Amino acid sequence: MLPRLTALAAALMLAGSVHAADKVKVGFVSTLSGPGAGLGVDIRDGFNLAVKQLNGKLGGLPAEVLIADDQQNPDVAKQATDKLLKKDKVDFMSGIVFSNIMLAVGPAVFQNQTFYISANAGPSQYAGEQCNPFFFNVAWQNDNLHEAVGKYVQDKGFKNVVIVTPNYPGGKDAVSGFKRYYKGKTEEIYTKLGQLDYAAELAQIRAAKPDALFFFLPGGMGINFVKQFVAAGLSRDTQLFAPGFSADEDVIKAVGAPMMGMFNSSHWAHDMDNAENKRFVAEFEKEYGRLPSLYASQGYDAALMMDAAVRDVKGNLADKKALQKALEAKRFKSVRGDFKFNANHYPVQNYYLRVIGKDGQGRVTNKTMGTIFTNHADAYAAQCKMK
Amino acid sequence: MTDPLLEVRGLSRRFAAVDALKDVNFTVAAGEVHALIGPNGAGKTTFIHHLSGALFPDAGKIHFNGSEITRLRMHQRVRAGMARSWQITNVFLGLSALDNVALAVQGRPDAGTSFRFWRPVDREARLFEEARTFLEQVGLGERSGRLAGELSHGEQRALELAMALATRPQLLLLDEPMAGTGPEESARMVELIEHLARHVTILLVEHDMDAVFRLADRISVLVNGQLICTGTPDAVRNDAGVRRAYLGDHL
Amino acid sequence: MSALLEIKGLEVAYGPSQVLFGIDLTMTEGEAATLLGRNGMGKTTTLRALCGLEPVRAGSIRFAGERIDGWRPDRIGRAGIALVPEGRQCFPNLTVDEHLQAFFANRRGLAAPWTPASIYELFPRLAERRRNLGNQLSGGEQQMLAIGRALVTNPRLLVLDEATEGLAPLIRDEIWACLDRLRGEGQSVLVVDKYVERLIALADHHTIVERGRVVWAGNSAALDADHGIWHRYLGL
Amino acid sequence: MTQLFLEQALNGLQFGLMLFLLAAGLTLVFGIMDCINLAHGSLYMVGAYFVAAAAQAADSFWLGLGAGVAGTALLGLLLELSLFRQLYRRDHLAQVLATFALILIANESVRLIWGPAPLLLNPPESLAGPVEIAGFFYPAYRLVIIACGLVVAGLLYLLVAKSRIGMWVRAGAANREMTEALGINVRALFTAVFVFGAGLCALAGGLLGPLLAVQVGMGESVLILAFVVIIIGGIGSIRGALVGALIVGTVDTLGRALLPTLLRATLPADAAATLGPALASILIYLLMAGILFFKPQGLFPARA
Amino acid sequence: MAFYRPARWQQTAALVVLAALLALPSLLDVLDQSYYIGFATRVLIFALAASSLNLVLGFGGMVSLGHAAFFGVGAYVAAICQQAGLGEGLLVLPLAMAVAGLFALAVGAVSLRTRGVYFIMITLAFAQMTYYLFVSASLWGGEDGLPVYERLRLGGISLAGDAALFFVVLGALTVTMLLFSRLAQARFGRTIQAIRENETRMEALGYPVLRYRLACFAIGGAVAGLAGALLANLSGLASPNLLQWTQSGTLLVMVIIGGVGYLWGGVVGAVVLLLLEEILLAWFAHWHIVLGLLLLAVVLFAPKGVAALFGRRDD
Repeated sequence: MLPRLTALAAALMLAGSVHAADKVKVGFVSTLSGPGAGLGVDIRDGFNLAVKQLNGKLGGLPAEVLIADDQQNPDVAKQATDKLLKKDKVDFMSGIVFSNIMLAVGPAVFQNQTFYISANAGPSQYAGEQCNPFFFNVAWQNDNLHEAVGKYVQDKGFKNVVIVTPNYPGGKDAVSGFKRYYKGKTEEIYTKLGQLDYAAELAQIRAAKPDALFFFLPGGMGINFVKQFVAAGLSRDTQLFAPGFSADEDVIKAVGAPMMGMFNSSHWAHDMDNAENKRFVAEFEKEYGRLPSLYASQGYDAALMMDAAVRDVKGNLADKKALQKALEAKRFKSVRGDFKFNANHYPVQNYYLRVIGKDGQGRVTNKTMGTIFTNHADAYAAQCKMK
Repeated sequence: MTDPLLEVRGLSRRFAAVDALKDVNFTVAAGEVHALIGPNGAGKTTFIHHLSGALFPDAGKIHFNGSEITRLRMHQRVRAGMARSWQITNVFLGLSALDNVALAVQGRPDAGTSFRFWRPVDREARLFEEARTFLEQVGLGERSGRLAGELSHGEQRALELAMALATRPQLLLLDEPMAGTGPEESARMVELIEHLARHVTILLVEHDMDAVFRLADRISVLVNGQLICTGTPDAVRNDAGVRRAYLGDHL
Repeated sequence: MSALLEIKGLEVAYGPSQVLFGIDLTMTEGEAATLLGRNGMGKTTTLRALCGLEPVRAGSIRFAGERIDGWRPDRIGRAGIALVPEGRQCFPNLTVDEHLQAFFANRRGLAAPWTPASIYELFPRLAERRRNLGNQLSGGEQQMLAIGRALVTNPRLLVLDEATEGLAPLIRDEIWACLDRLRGEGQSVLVVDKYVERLIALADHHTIVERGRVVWAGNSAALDADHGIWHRYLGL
Repeated sequence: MTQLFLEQALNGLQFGLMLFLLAAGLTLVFGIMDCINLAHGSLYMVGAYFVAAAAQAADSFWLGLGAGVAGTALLGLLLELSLFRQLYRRDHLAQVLATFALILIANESVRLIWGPAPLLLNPPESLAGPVEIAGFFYPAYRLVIIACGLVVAGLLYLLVAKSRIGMWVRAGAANREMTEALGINVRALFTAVFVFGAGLCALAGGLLGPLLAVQVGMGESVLILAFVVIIIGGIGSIRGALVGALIVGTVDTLGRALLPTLLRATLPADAAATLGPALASILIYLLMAGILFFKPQGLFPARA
Repeated sequence: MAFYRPARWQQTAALVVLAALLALPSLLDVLDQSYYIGFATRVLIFALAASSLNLVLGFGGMVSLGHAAFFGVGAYVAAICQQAGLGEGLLVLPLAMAVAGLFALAVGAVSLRTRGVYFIMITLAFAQMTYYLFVSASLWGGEDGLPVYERLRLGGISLAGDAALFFVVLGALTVTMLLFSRLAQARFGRTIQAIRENETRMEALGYPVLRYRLACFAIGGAVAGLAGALLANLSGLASPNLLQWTQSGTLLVMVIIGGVGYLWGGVVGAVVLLLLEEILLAWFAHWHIVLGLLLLAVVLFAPKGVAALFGRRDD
């Protein structure tokens, strides 16, 4: 059975190397329902916006984007992915928000020799020992934003920090990322993933009397946490810090004024001053009636990245080597300004400090305050031995 | 006199605020037919439940065949040689009469373990042969293939008896075997019990006084959870306390 | 004068097995009647069918001029039939007082209806235990409560199933005395019990059932006269 | 430490009271009609959605709450009349299947109508902040929830313990047949209880909406908790539901807050950090298994 | 309800279906639809899991709402073994069964002391506890679950190919169904069926009821563990989601749809439910509404399940 399949695959490759494909199929599996839906929806909308701006084409070929909802459930994601790979035979995959789902889906994608352009999930495994030629991350490595916050909190001389994160691997990564640059005293509070009521944790925080609080609570968790944090009166004595995605436009829209004064780190902001970004923000607002979040910017970049690579190989999608080279070359203009790919296919880029306040029109939104890291790479790249 | 087969000492049980059984002392001698009578609600069924292990007493002890069984569970008592029938017919209505009795045979320790997973029971001829003999004993030999649910009420009662017998008991607890049977069926049941009494000791709870006085060697009378009298049928018939409390204001 | 209760050809079955094969029974207002027979002969089933607790397979039940078979039990209860069931069936989670308060109703607008207070006069022992839960009473007290609970609905017909069963002689006497008094006040009662002598004194009319059929019916004098009937059908 | 304890006690009370609102209807439906209603959590979800939608439309939280509760009660009425009446007579398995089906339908319908993303429901502006009590700040809105919960629990207590309807309900729970024979229309009473339970679900959903999130699937996790509550309390007992809810609320909250601290003091930090949340989340199930082991009918069995 | 006795036509039909399934992978390959090999494998695995619940629920009369715990534990045993480098199926699969079976034995020993609704709820409670334990066990991936990077080998032959795994699963299901069919006719099966009908009566015939129930519960747990181990290999992941109570609910739904206590009930239910999902989902994103309505229809109009339409249990 196995040799036959390989033979089939080889035959297909051979055929592909002669003829350019007549269209590009993208499998887009993302979290589109449940508490984490806002994230997936933004990535999708950003991605679709780019495809629309490219007249429904990627690299000049008609693009077909097949969208599936993973319900934030690895098993569901796995099934959807299998179907996209084996039944629909997609050329690229993208869309996954959560690292645990990425890790569940990754092996099947790589085994199938399909390129995965991650618009968000950046697990340390794929940055380090398990780095893979078929995996690219156009956003970040998971730890990066936490590292940036840690650096800033350290530099500002805070002494007593409470960290709140869900009790799951992503949360543990956040803690280690933060502590890689912050060396003061910490108390860590772990919550259930998907927890929505933080009364017990807030009481603990009150008892600990920290001068700063760093939290990493993805999706709806963060929204609830900030609301309840402020409602409990804790914001009077404690400065809030978060990675950018816990303080982005989607969260601000849900929470509103209570978020004012919160510091966060990001590699992108909607007020960044470059032509691509201005166009992107304007078009996104026009299309969807809301400010884009950084997830949207990442989805947008992912589509641009595919577009550039397909154009580079002149539509010959079967030549995997050439396609990999084209992707690594990063021949597109990102909305966050210039960055490049490290050997592990993760970006090397700047990270900025943002604070939430009112803009000129009186809207509560992020304002970029300065740069924390310049050309920052992740901590795992050294362990990557890319084949 | 030899040791009694069943001996109950100081058995008491309370439900909420009601004393269901109060300090009951009671014996059944090997070989006798012992009837337990008393008005509805006097505690007879509760008493039987305590003997069979469906309920456990607050105080008191039960000895059977020389060893204490007060805390043994129901199946352990059956294996020790005590079988019972129910006031309300309690057979497997969806199974044939033969399957019902075969189940009883299969449950006996000497029939081997039931932790057998491969060989279909239908091929274990020995079980069914033996089951058939018990059905014949109660006069259901002709009806073995019928579903128990299709049998008449009296036949179901007989089937239940056959199941109890198939456990090869030393003591048979019969809880109102005549309940709901018509006159002809009652007569047949009395004959059947007379026939069984030659092989096995019987404790009979019954309302049908004709049957009780005909079958019993000794009678005990339970009223309001207390045993007020034990004796031969004549002694009980003439006991003033029994007359007043049970046999009624009209005798 | 039309009958208060008229049961004609009543048949009831539990699944495939039929229990009643045509029961007939008629009562007039203010009358006391009994239903006699050995255990398992269908007395309780007849009463349950009367109260709507068993589906009627054939025959009819008329009460106060209306055909009530097929009615739901609560409608029959509100029409004026109150059951004192076999085994008392007091509510374990209601106090004595609640048993009486909850079901008190004077649907016929009687001038002197039964009220919780008048029940306490009837059974002073209940008054002492008004705060106790239904399962914290002795058998006799439960029986009194079951009667009281039925009486406060101020029924046109009171139905008692084995109300003296399993009681100590003294308590039993108290129940009989109570029934005598109700009878004296013109309350219609339908009684199932074993104590034929007391029933002859209490009631006007008697019906004996045997295996789901009426085998004898007549007045107290006729029943008193023929002890052969007692022996044949009641096992006495 | 005492302040932490006090605050956690308040939190536990708040959580417990909301659980009580959910468990009250469930335990009655379960106890009286002997009907396992897995879709009870869906009524909570639908209630929250109704409240959120109505609050948005009316631009007033309190109006929305009223409308949402009424709407859910109406939905409960329709469900009872059309489906549940058929289910009461069926075995538990059929009830599990049918109400599981209702969960699927409810979740998917909500997704169809309101989309997959959570709905926003904000508390009234005036209650968004903290108030100072006994020397520390506590969210005003949580105090309101506690107050609402106490009022409803009190009213419910009066209704069940003191009113005639309550007596009928209790009597119906203990012995349906006898209650009917005494002239009470238990069927209509059941309908009323079901509708009332649905209303309480919506009330809990609406009150918790601003605190948590109005989202698909919110009913399932809370359903399990409500079941734990009524099993601990004894099925069919309102008093049991209240005690069970407060126990679960307090144990869960205190467990989450104190267990990690406790474990940190006794175990290495790493082990404590993992074990703490694990133990805290299974604490109430351990509690339930323990209670069932010693009192197989729960703390306040409704049937003797 | 009567004892299970196999109907000849059902055996014939099973053989025909088996033969068809043996040819399925090659057929799908030819049609260039090899994705459906994985799908078919998934269906068969759930058929196995649902059948194991059917043994407990349908034959043993124990309404367990915690069966997913054993399913999930089996998956984790496989994933843990395979991550530790133990990839021989002849060792891993029996080990998964043993661990899941022993776990079921322990859960059953406590739960079977309760009755009715309380049993339903206490099995649910144990499943929830297991779920939260695995969610918190960072050693085993916590919330993320434990990936299976390399599939099992069976007697040295790798199951990396979808068809190979399919055949193994088919074999496991075939053997299990044969065993269940025999078991149901043998003394043990009769004993548990009679206990389902009337527990007290069996106790009064001298049967130690608890012991038989416990054994039945443990066998069901072990087979669920086998299904879990196979699923972990198919999907490449043992995740805590497998242990969630909704998973138990899904298995229950499969059994009820298929027919409680009919030998093929679990299989039929799994096939019907998963096929419905596959078909309806393609047509209508909100297919759960349709599914819910179908389930309601089953409850109201076909209370004995789909398998009941094809023959009585006592044929």
